[in-house]
Amino acid sequence: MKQRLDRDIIAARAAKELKDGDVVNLGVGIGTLCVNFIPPEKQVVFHSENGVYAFGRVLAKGEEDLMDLNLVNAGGQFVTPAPGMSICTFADAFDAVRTGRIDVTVLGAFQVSEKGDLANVVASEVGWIGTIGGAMEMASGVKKVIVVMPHTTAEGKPKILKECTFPLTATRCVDLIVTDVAVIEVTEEGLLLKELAPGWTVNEVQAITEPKLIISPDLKEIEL
Amino acid sequence: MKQRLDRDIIAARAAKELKDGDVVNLGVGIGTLCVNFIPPEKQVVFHSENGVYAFGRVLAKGEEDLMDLNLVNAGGQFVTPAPGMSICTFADAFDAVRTGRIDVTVLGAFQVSEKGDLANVVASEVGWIGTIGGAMEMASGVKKVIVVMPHTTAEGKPKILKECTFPLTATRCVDLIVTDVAVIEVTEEGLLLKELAPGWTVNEVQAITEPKLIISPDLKEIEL
Amino acid sequence: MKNKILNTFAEAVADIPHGASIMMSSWGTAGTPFNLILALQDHGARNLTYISQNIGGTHVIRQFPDKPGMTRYLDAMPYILLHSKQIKKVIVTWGRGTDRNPIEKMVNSGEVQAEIVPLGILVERMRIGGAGLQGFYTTTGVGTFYEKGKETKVIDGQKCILELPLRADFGFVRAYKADTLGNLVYRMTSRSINPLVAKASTVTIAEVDEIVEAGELDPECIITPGLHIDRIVKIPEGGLR
Amino acid sequence: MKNKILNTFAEAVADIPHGASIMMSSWGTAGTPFNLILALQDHGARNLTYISQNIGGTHVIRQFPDKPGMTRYLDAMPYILLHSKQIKKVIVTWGRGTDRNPIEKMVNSGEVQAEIVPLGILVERMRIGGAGLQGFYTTTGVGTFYEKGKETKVIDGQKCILELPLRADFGFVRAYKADTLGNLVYRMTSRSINPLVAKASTVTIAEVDEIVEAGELDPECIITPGLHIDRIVKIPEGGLR
Repeated sequence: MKQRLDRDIIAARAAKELKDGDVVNLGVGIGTLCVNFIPPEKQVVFHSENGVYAFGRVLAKGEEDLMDLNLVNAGGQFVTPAPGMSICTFADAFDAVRTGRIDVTVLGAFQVSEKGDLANVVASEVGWIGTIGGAMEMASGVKKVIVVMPHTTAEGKPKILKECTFPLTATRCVDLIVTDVAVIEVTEEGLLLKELAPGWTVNEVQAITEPKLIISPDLKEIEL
Repeated sequence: MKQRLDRDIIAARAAKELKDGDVVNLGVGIGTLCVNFIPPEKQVVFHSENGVYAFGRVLAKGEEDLMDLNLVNAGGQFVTPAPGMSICTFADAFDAVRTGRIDVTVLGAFQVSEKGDLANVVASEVGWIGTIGGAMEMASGVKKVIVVMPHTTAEGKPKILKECTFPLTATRCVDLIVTDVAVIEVTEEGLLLKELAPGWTVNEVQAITEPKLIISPDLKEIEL
Repeated sequence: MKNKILNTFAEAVADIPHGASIMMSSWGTAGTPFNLILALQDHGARNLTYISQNIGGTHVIRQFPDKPGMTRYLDAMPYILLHSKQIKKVIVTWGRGTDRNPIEKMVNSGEVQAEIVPLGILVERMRIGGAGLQGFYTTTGVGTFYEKGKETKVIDGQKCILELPLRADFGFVRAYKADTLGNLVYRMTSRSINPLVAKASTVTIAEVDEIVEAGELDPECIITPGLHIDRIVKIPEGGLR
Repeated sequence: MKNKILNTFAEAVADIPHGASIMMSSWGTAGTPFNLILALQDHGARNLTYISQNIGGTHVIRQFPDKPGMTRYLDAMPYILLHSKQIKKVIVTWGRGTDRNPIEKMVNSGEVQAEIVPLGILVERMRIGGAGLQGFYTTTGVGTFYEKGKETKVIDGQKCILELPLRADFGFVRAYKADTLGNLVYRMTSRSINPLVAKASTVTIAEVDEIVEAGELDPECIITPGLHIDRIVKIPEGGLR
């Protein structure tokens, strides 16, 4: 089995999409790791739907002294404040999401379709009694939606499909997919394969992707 | 022509209805005068729909030094702060009105019907292009609605009618009417005449009131 | 002056009847009214409808099981009301059970009903409940499983879903400071949905770290105006904070 | 870092096209963006839709005609845009003209259209515009002339009126301080509808007394998070404040 990119590399590649001045919402999982890959010359302002604009990094084990029980992100993780932080309610935070004031969201997914449909909520069809969270608003309200995920399921099945089989979070919302083997843009014409993980070929990626990929004329090895 | 109560006396009588701890919204006109007739042992907290809870009295000419261009009531008058004042937006202020968090409103009227319908907004039928303001929300959202007004129009016509002829602000909303000749409660059975201005008789008040008045067994001279 | 200050949480929840609806924040350690939850368990009202983001909120706490005091919070999370069989319905966005939280089992057995709502819709339903409005339209969820069975309407060319307000008979609020008029300030993201709960509840009860005289809080920085608050209890020495 | 700070009001309004919608507060001296109004008059965009509480807001000022500086405010009220024939439609709650304000004449002659909305509905339409929602139901106005021609629906046994969101292409905001991220604080009732305008506008421009570095404002007391603000201009010496 070929080497796949690890979670940090996926996060670093997604973080490259974040531009100076962007307001960004990071989903729990690989998404939250992006904060570690923002170069100092770039100012990215993080927003979280639990009511905080401009916060810093997620605190890890061993940093208990820095943790404030009153300051958490949407994933319930303890975070640091950043200069210019402001606090609001959940309702106010979602106002910003629905009115398009968030530039980018980086979130995980169970499945993405070739039209950019996203499946990443837990409805009863998936298991449990259901867990939706803020994903529906993020996916449909944020200007640019980046999905970060392994290219295939634990069983090796494709997660990029012609049609999602899991319950949809939102339709036609995904702009870019960063996986552990490729970077794929969702375009009007279909899925555009833009970058490959080191050592991977077009055919190898196509083999684990259900829809037919369009190959970018500028196809290259993944760059961080 | 008999002596009628002046604006201050009407306001003082309406103020008697305000209980310790009440949250009160005062309409522009006679309403705002009520603040001058709250005895010191009674704490009444004033709310205004332009986003202020707990403010003091309206400043008058000659008090320019105390005026803050940034602190006005819903009538645009300069007011003083009171201990515990808090500021919010117009939208937040109306949330409190519609959810029944305001105990009493004292406002003026063009007309009141015997069922307690209120007409006090300026729709195009009345003249001008229209001026509605916050009266519709106050009349339908506040727990107790007290109307303060002259008993008759400038032309001597009744303002208390079987049916309002002016556009309605809200239906069946008025609880008490304090005029320059009487205090009248709106009950399920009809209008209950409770108090008379000094020197006025039941017949004299009935003569300038369109609907038939019910006479309270406890009818008395107006008390402040 | 109306006295809103009570001495104990037991008094503050004493009149909550069986069948009442209760709204509160539950986002881990940040802004959850732990002391009122414990008092409600002691009080024992049953057949409650529970409205919050979460039924549990253990995710923060599970990250740092060794953080001092965390076990105390785990034992005061809303799911303890499931263990004491007090809840008949939950309206939340996160319905996931954990080893301590029996929600999955109770829903699957039909003992508890669950209504799972997208988070942005959930908090907006609370907001319009607290605004005294009767419904709103949103495009969130259109084209997804969430639309199923929902009333829809096309507005300005867009298909929208009708959502109804959420209000509760009792609201539990966790704030930082209250003044004697009931004005509240919060701390950081412990603000959470607490200001929404304050407005959307018929009787709102706040647990706070500190009570100050009216006039001591900055008028510009008060988040919840006192008129939304009915009862205030200061968290005593040894209470959860 | 994204620079939101501009040097002049002229630059800040330079791209407002003919036919644009503009939202702002107008409640006398408290919170009206006088300097942006003057800049918009100089700029000259026509066929504007004006959305505010008032078309004028002279009531405060008329009470105290002798207060120093008041004439300066009178000459920067929104109605000056009527004199310069820039407005084709107003959406307000107070439509009353005065000797200085020609709104009555212009509406009666058909030169300007007026939509007069109950104040609570008006500000809630702005709020849901700023919340990215598509409509709401209210019982306000039911049984009155306001109901005429409105779509209604019975919800939970109550007849309700459907109201649609208000958004604007440009929002003029009057705030006290801004930080470099665009976070805003206001002063007393000058807060007014300014935070609603900030959210309900595609391009939001703030005029402020002071600009400070990010981090200098208290995170708990910021009323408008910076992500709603696109342009900031500090009121210069001699500007209206």
